[in-house]
Order: sequence, then structure tokens, then C-alpha cells
Amino acid sequence: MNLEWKGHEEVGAAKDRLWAFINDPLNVANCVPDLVEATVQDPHHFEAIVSVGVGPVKGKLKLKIELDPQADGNRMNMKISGGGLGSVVDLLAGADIKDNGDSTTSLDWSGTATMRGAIATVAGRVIDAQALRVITTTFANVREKCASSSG
Amino acid sequence: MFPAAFDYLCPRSTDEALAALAEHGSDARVLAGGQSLIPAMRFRLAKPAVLVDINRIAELSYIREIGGELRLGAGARDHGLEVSPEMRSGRYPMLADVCAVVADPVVRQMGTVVGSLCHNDPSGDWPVAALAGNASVVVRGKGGERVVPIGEFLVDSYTTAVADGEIALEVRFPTPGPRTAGAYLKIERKVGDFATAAAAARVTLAEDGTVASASIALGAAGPCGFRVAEAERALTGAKPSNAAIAAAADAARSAADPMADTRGTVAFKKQMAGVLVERALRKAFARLGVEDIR
Amino acid sequence: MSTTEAPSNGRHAMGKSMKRKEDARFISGRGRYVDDIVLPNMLYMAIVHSAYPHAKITKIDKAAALATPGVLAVITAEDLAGVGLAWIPTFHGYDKQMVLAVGKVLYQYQEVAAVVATSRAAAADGVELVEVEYEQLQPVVDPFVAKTDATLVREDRENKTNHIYHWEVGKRDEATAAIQGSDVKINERVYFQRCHPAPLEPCGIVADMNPETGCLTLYMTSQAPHAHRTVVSLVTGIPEDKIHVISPDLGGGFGNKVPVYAGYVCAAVASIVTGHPVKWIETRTENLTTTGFARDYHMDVEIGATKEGQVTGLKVTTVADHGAFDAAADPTKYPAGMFGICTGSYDFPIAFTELDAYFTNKAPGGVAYRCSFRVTEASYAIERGMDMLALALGQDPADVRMKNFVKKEQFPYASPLGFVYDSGDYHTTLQKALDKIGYKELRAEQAEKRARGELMGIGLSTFTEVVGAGPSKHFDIMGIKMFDSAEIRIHPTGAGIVRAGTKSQGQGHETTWAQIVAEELGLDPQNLLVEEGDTDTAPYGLGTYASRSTPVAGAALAMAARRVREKARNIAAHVMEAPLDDVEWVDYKFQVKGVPEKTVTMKEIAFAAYTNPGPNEPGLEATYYYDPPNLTFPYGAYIAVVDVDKETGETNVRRFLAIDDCGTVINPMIVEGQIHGGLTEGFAIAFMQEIAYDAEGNNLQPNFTEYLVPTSLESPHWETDSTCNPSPHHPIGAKGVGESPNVGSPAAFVNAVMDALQPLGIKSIDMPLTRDKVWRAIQEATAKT
Amino acid sequence: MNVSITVNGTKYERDVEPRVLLAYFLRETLGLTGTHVGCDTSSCGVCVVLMDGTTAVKSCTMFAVMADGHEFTTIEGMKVGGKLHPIQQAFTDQHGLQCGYCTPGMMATAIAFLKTNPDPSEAEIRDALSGNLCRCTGYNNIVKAVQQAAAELSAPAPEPVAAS
Repeated sequence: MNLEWKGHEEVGAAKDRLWAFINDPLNVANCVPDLVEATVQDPHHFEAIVSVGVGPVKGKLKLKIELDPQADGNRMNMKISGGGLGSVVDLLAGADIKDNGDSTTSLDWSGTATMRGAIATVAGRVIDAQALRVITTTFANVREKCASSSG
Repeated sequence: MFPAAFDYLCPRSTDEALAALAEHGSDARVLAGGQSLIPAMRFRLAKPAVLVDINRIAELSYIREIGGELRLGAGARDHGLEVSPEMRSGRYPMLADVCAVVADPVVRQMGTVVGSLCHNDPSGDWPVAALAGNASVVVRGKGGERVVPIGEFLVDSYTTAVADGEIALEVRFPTPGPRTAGAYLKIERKVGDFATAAAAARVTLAEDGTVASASIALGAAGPCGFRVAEAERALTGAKPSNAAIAAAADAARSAADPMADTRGTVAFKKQMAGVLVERALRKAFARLGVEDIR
Repeated sequence: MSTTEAPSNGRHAMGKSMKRKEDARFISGRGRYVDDIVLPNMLYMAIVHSAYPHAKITKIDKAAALATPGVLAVITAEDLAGVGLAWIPTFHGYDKQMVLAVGKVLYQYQEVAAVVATSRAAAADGVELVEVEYEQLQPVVDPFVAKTDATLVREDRENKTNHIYHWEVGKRDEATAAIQGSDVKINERVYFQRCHPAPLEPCGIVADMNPETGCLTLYMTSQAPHAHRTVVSLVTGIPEDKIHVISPDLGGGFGNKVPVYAGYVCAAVASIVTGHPVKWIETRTENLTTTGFARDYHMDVEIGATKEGQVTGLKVTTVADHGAFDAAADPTKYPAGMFGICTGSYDFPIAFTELDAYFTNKAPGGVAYRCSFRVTEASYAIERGMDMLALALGQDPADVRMKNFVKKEQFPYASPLGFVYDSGDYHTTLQKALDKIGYKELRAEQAEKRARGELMGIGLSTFTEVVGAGPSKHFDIMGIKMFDSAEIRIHPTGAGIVRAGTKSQGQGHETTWAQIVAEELGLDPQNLLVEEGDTDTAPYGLGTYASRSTPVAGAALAMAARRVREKARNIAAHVMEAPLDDVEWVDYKFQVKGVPEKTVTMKEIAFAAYTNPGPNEPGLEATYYYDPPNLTFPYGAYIAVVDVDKETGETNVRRFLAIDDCGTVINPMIVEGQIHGGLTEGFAIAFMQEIAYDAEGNNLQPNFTEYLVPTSLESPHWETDSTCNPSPHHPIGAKGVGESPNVGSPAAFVNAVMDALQPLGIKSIDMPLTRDKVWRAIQEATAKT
Repeated sequence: MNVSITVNGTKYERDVEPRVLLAYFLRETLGLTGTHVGCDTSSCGVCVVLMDGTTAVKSCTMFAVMADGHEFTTIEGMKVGGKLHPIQQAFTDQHGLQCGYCTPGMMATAIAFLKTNPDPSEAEIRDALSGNLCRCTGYNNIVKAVQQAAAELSAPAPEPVAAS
């Protein structure tokens, strides 16, 4: 099954601070909700184990995440792939960041995901909402943590 | 398909069960009929570390009318309700409709009404009927007991107001008053399939034959079952008429927000939500002797 | 129909609704299916599947699985390569297939590894812990896209193309010209969707290698035990005498249990490696996602006709989706099976059909699902085509059929695509159906309903099947001729044992085989034990599928019985002290010509065969291998009556009448039961069932919550009747019936729904006719007007 | 954990892992293989057995530990006094089975149903059996079998012939 979402965040931090923040895999990892464990391999790659739970469907997803900052410093692409619960997920997310000139930054994100396997077929009807929650929370956390992180 | 290993607890009283749940928190799941949970465990989508089986808590398996309400304990099974004197009395036509179409006849022998509400499948039957029937659910935890209106109880897909360490003990359906009747209808591809579309409608007529109040709920029309206020408004105060029914159906159609799947397209499911609301209303009116609607 | 009448001591044993001899064990829980078999120190196997439809395998990590308590081994393609079993030949030997994924996976749920453990639970625990890493590749799921070769499914093959083969029969140019020059032409694409036999008992095996004797015993869900023994010997190199295949009771098969599957091979290897018996029982998900699917034919049907409605020519052009391997179950010389039967019951002066098959990233298969090798697809094409022609002509579909039927006096009838139909009387059979269901009255009711804007439809299907593969000059599987066999041993007391190379999956051979032999020998069928499915005891045969049991093995049984009777006649001559030429078989007894009081029964001769054979060879037994001179051609006339709910697209099959002609009937009760079952499977295919894949290659129907099997509530009440035109070349005139209802009914259902929707100008909807599809068609049609 | 489950009149005390489904407990722990397994989704009903005499349950959707203290009747225990139960007799009389795989579950469901509805219509029978799948018979003859059993079961017991 294919899923698509997008959203918007106003971050109370200057663009360069936000850019620096999301270029640090550990920061990004810590924004992922229900993070169980994160291991940073290099400045652009980290692995995260997140626990997912919707009603009876409970378990851990093991995700490989690749950060792909665009040269112009205006866009961050993210490639997330992994699996668990007899299923696999492949997610492409991207965030455009725009300096609002008032040391705030607007962040427009969008993502598409493909879900395969047991979850998609047996519990497909819940995944959409669940995945949306994870991705929305992640960017909301970016807003919070970045703003609060002393730059 | 073999479930992952788990610890099995089998309390004999509600207090014992609550103690067990308090001890194991989010690792534990309540096991009632198990008709949704066990298949999920066979696919290893659900891997609870602990199952707290409430099937042996005798005090929970009741079906009784008290204080103008039909009260079903967490152990009350679909089939038990289906053949109960309360359903056969004809006082609960809408609930009787539901009893006859939940899952399949064998699954109904074990499945429980409260369990179905707690599972809160977006296509489940009981959440829709509970919404239209103004039901409430009794939830108990170590913090004590609370009575949660169904609208607050059903939070999201597969998610309810029951917190870790709590149990839903009872569902309460207000006994329909005079000049009140309802109906529940669903479209399924075959017996035992999740609903393609589902609707429950309940109306109360005033002395003058106009609709004093109406409650209309949809299932399989979004992440969670819901009441369609617009459709209810369209009927309230009106005489039972084709126009009023059509207005309610239109409201349901536009309120429905289903997902496309192997059961059908979004357009088809929205349309069916309207068709089912219209048919459920006509059935409800017919049960009140209002046959010839113009 | 009396279903309890027992034959009186074998007299006229045939044609009786004798109760089934096998029932006694099934109704008391004493049936013995593969999963019921438990051997000492038996291990359990479970399989790891791919969630991706097309991907390179970059890593398989067994460590965590092997560390799980109870897990003894994890088998991968590498391990199989070590014993030369990474690949095995496909059914007809034209292609090879991976046992476990070699390097890459070619379809979702493909087998990647097998976990062997001391318990079911441990095996499942191990499966969860095998870590496989993939690098995704673009899947191709549409054969029309596969055609372009933009994505190559099979890099292992020499020819770097997804095109598997081209097949054609008939006269292309003449047929094209004939249709072009016709007053009326139709040209429509009909799709027979991918579906699955889904027997209630999934596939499974208990493999037991005895390290001391070197004997490999395979208890497996097999519709063709001898063929499987030979294949196992050829691919493993184990001498065939050291392989013992036992197919116990089967919980249905319908073609699903003909091919060899990865689980069988892995379990056998696991048993050879561990020296323990190994059990593998498929899950329902594995059954629906990895084992042989059926159909998946996209067919362009062109028919020409005069304005009076006489057909002038037929052309059918097919694109076949075979999935990742060419594992279609068809006789070696017939890559598209019997698709040439697509001229159906109609006397086409000229016809042509061609087919191109393609690889896609879908499960392999193309099994003969309750179907004699693609006859179902062919019948659907022609029966839908004849209705579309009737519509184009503005004539009643029954009239158009009557006009074009092959006439009784034309039999044996040589069809333009190379078959010689044995016998039939299509006009009488259809007329019987029309009269019985009240066709005129139904049309009148339909006219009234249409005037009121209600949707009611009447659908016909007057199909002809071709079954009983087959004559050895044409039919073989990997070179093995498609004869079948029977062995009869009569004991001193007149009881006996009957063995055949076939394998019942519910068809009731233990009863009907006994009836055939009892009829030929005047013995009591109750005392004729029928045994099948054990390769050490049964004579060699190619098994039960494609409605071949009665046409081929049934004939072998009659011929073997006649051999026994001839031996018995010699002994009778000795016993009655009469010259052999004076001993004749009259009224189920031997009698001296012209001396009616001088008779001896077969029971008496049986005793004499062991006590007083005289100059004759003692004992009373015979074996016969039957090579049929021709195929048989059962046919039928089916009528469906359907109401359609405009608002919801819901279809309700109000009535369904099936008149079948399968020649001589051995047991009317069993034949009727077969027809009921086949009609229900046809109903499921027409209205509910499809193995569909989304654009990403995900299988959307991997279990019974999505692959819908109708219950008693959805299934219509079936009305049945018959006519009887025996096969002139079959020893007892029988033609076979198991598949006719599944072959003939889908078109009747679809024709009925299309007939109902005709006032809206809707011409065609592909199966399955779900509410959603029918509703959308109605919306589009009404939007236009 | 230890369970005590009565099956076909015999009380069995066994130690089982909680995750063992009742179907496998019957088939593999007790060797009563007449009860089958046909799917993973509680859809097919070939595993149906009688619980406490009146309840038809899908034994693949119940853990053996949940069955502790209950009584079950499987197909192996359907005979009454060495005679076939009327439903068993009816299934063979009416040709209500072919491959036999769905038969045990069908008969268990039918027995439970006839206890709540001794004189059912064809429609009621078709509804009652709709939790059990059959791929062979098309249901016509299964319905006939249940009708025959219903008639048999509701027939008055024969009067003892009074000695004169």
C-alpha cells in the first residue's frame, strides 16, 4: 500500500540553526517518537529502533535512515527503510526550509511511504494513521527541540 | 502460524485482574473472546508479554436490564445476547440487528460486545450501534471507576479511553423509550468480512408524528465510527418524509471519509454510507408503523 | 433421487446412487490427511518469505535463528546448491524454477529460507529471526508492460526477454478474412482473472529418509503420486525403487496439488541431512501466495456472422501471465493446454487462435484448476463472445446458440482447431434447459421489470469440455505418456482389491471404481476394496486432475475387469465341463449357450480359481494400462437468473439450472455432488475471487479474509438435471464431469449480469463482478445518458 | 501450565505452553486428528468443536489454557451409544461430504445449532453454517443433511411395546 502526507512547521529558530540541527543525525534520531535505541554510523547515516503500537498490533521497527542535505542548504531529504512485524516499510521524506527573516524558519515537509507484508495486508487500515502520527510528531519535535536547543 | 510465547494469567475476580494489569502495565493485554486478538497473535502482529484472561470472572458475564439501561458485562458474548430474552423482547431492534451480523455465527459464540468496543476496529459493528444507541462504558482502574460516554470512549482506530492498567467492565445501552426504534445495516462481501459500509439509525417520534430526536452513526467510513450530526439535524422536527430521509442520506454521504481498499473505491463507499442510512431510517420508521412515506 | 439404494449383489452396480464407501472414516474423524501423520523424532519445518516482489538478496543472517531454542538448521539456496537442488525443472520441463530464492526474489512471498526445528512453535520462532537484507528492484506486474522487456524478470535465462513462448493453431489469414467479410463482427477483450484452487486442506509433506536403507518415504498432498516419484528420482538421483510416495486422504486438490513445491523439496533435503522425519504443513497464506494459481488470461475475442446470425469465423488472441517461472501445468506438447476448444459447441467454418506468454513478478503457476488445461478460459471466451454476438445481432442468445450448434448427426465432429468431438446432442440439451427453467416466462418477466426500470438478467452458457488426457500420440508430461492404469485381484471368496494410478481428492473413487468393477464382474461393490495413492502398491498412473480419472483410469478399470472376466470364463468352462466357445456371460453369470439352467457365478469361479482351476492358470487377477483412442467431450447447458440492485451494485443469483451431459453415469449421487461443488467454485470466481497484485507487486489476497470463499449464505441453491450421450469410444461410455460446472458456469453468471445491465448500454465487466465494479459501471453508464 | 480438559468424556491432565492453540492441543497433544486446521484467520471453521455440549467454537482461535476445566466433544466422540449421531448419519445419507476436511467442523456447528433451533428453515440453516467453509459440496447436500438430522432429532422416541 502507498501512503502520502505533508505538513508545515514554524520553527522559532534562525535558518542556520535549524539547518545545523537537522544535519546532526543524533538530533534527528531523538526527534523520532517512541525511539527505543539509535546508533549513528556517520554524519549521514543512523539506525533507529522505534516501537510501534496500535491496539493489539505492537512491536518494534528497525529502520535505516539516510540524511541527504541538498547543497543549497534549503532542503533536507531523508530515506528511511526497514522492517519488523513481518513487514517492510520504505519512506521518502523531504523538508524545505525557508528563512522568514525574523529569526524564525518555516519548514514544509512531505513524505511518501510504501508498506509491504503482514501489517499492510492484515492491519493495513491502521497503518496510515499510525505512520502519519510518527512523521508528524518527528517534525513537531524538530520544531520544539531545535527552538529550545541553545544555539 | 504459531503465536509468540507469553505468560498467561487467569484471575477469578475483577480485583485480581486489575492487580495483574497494574503489575504488568503496557506489556499486558486483556483476553476476552479473543476473536480479534488471537488471529493477530498468530500473525505475530500482536505479541503481548502477558495475557490476562477475564473469561473466568463469573461476575462479568451478565446481561441485565437495570434503571432503564441494558447492561452487558465484559464477559457477555455476542451469541448470548443474540438469544437473550432482552433481544427477543423486541425492545432493542437495532441491537438485535447487530447481533445477527457480527462476524460469523461461530465467532459470535466466543466474541464479546465489550471486547469488540475495546478493539474499536474502524469497520466493527458494535462501535457504530453503541454510538447511535448513546451507550456508555464503565471503565475501572486502580484510580477507581468512571462511566465514559461512547463518543469519548472511542478515541481512534483500535484505540479507546481504556488506559494501561484499566479494564472496560460494562457497556450500558439506554432502553429505548416510547415511539423509539432503530436499525443497523451493513454491506459485507461475504459473511465474516469486515464491513464495506455500515450505518445505524435510531429515531424517536413526538406525539404529533414528527421526529423528536434522531441519532445516526457510520462505520467503515473513517478511522473510527462517528455520529453524523448534520443528518440528525436534517430529521429532527421533520415529519418522516422522503425529503428528510434524502437530506439525512446526503449528509451521511458527505460526512463519510472512507479509505479505498479491496472492498471498493472511496466514491462507492461514500455512496453506500448514504444508501445504508436511508435504508436504516426506513426500516426504523417501519418498525414504528410508519410505512407509507412520501 | 434415492441416495440410499444399494446395488443388489452387484447387479447393475453402475448408475446407482450407492452411498460412499469412504464416508465411514470421514464422518467419524478417522480420515488420515498428511498433517495427521506423526513419526517418531519428527522435526518441523517453516519457511521464510520475501516481503518484496523483486529484489536482490544482499545478505541472509542465520545466526539469531540458529540461536533460538529448538532450531536445528536454516536452509538457504546456497545449501540446496550443495546438493544440486537450488533449481528444479517446471511441470512440463520447458523451464526451471528456484526452490529457494537464488540471488534475487522474483515475487512477493517467494520462499527465501527454511527453518528446521524440534517443534512447530520453535520453527515459527526461528522464521521470525532469520534476517534477510534486500536491494529493491522495479517489479513488473502487468504482462502488457512485461512485453516491452523494460524490466527483465529472469536474468538467469539465456534469452533476455520476458516473452516465454508463442503458440497458435488454425488458419490465421482465412479466419481474419472470413471475419472481415462478415455482416456482423464483434471484437472484445475479456479477462479471466488470476484465481486459486484453495483446497481447504493446504499442501504439506512428511519426508522420512531412512539412513540405513537409503529409502526416502514421502507422505505428501499429491494428486499424482507416481509422477512425483519419478520427478523426485530424476532431480535427486535417488533410484526410483528407493522412493516411496504415499498420498493419503486429500482435503481437496482442484489442481493445486499437482505441481512440486519448494516446501516438499526442502523438507526432503532436511530429512536427508538430519536423518529425522521432517513435517512441513503450508499456512493458508503460503497456499494462496506461493502455490499454483490458475487462469490469468487476457483474451481478445473476434467473431464474424451473417446478419441472420450464422457464425462465419472465430479468432481468439491471448496474452498469458505466467508469473516468475513457466510452471504452467500443461501437457508437454500443449503449452496452452486444450485452449483450442475455444470454438466451443458451435460449428465455425474457420477459426484461429494464438497465445503469447510472459514472465511477471508474480507467483508462478497456471495450474489446471478444476479444469482440463485451459478449457475454462477457452469456454469463458467463446460463451461471452456468443452473448456479445447475440447483442450485436439483436437476437436472443438462446436462438443464436441453437442456430450455430454442431448438429447431432455431425458427430464425430472435427473442429477447425483440430479436435474430434466424440458425441453430443446440443439442441436437445439446451431445449431441456429452456423448458425446465421456463425461459419464455422469464423473458416476459424481464420485459415487465425493464419497463419498471428494474434490472433482471438471464444468462446462458452452452459449453463443450474436452477432457481425458490423453492419447499417447499427443499427450505426455516430461515424456511420460498420459495413459492410466488399473489392477484387479479377486480373492477366493469373491471379494477383491482394486488399485488404480489415480488419486481421489473427494471425488469418491473408492465407491465409483468399485461400482465399475462390480458391474463388469457381477460382484458386490461393497466387497471390492479400492486403493490409490501408494506408489509401492498401485500401478503406474499419471494421477487425478483435468477430469481424466473416469475417461482414462475408469476405462482401464473396465478393461482390467474384462480381462479378469475372460480368465474366469476359461475356469467356468472347466467347472461347467463345457467347451469354451459355449460359455457366455449373461445377466452377470456364466451360462452354457442354450442351457439357461447351467450357470455359475463369478463368486463361484473366484473360489474355483484357487481350488479347482483345472488346466487354467490359478488365481484371478489382471492389470490393464489404458491408452485412450481419443479425448472425451462432456458438455452442458446452464442458465442463470440474476437480479441487480441499481443502488448498491449487489447481484442476487435467484436461480441457476445446470443440465449436464457427461455420457454414462456411474453414480448419479456423486455426479450431482460434483456439479454442486463446481458450480459454487464457478460462482466464487464470477463474483468474489481474484489474486490481484497492486502496482508495487503486493499480493492483495494473501489469506481467507481477502481471498473470499463463499459460505452457505452467499451460495445459490443449485438445480441440476442431465441428458445422456455416451462416449462411443469409452469402454463404458463415460466422459467425466468433475470440472464441467466450474468450466461452464462463470460465463452463465457474467452473461446474466450483463443481460441485466444491457438496458444501460453496459457491454462488459471483468470478473469478479463485485458490488463496487457493478456500481461503478452503472454510474458511468447513467452519467453518459 | 497444567490444564485439565475433558474431551469426549475423558478427563486429560496435561502441561501445556500457554501459546498452544486448542486445535493443536486436540490434534497433537491428545492425538485427536479428526479436528482440522485450514486457515490462520478464523475464517474457515474446519477446526470447530463443541464446548460444554452446546457451544460451537473455532478451536484455532482459542488457547488450550482457556479450555481448562471445560468439556469438549470432537468428531471422534460424536457417536451416541456406539451408533452414529443423527448428524453423522445424515451427512453420509445425503452426500453432505466429499473430501471430508470441513465435515467435522460442519457437523459440530450443526449439532450446536439444532440445539437452539430444532426445526429450522433452509434459510436459517444456511445462516447458521455460514461460519464454516466447504469447497466441495456447494452446500446443497449439507443443508439437506441438517434437515434430515433435525427431523430425526425432533422425532418422538419410539414407544416401548407394552407386553400383553
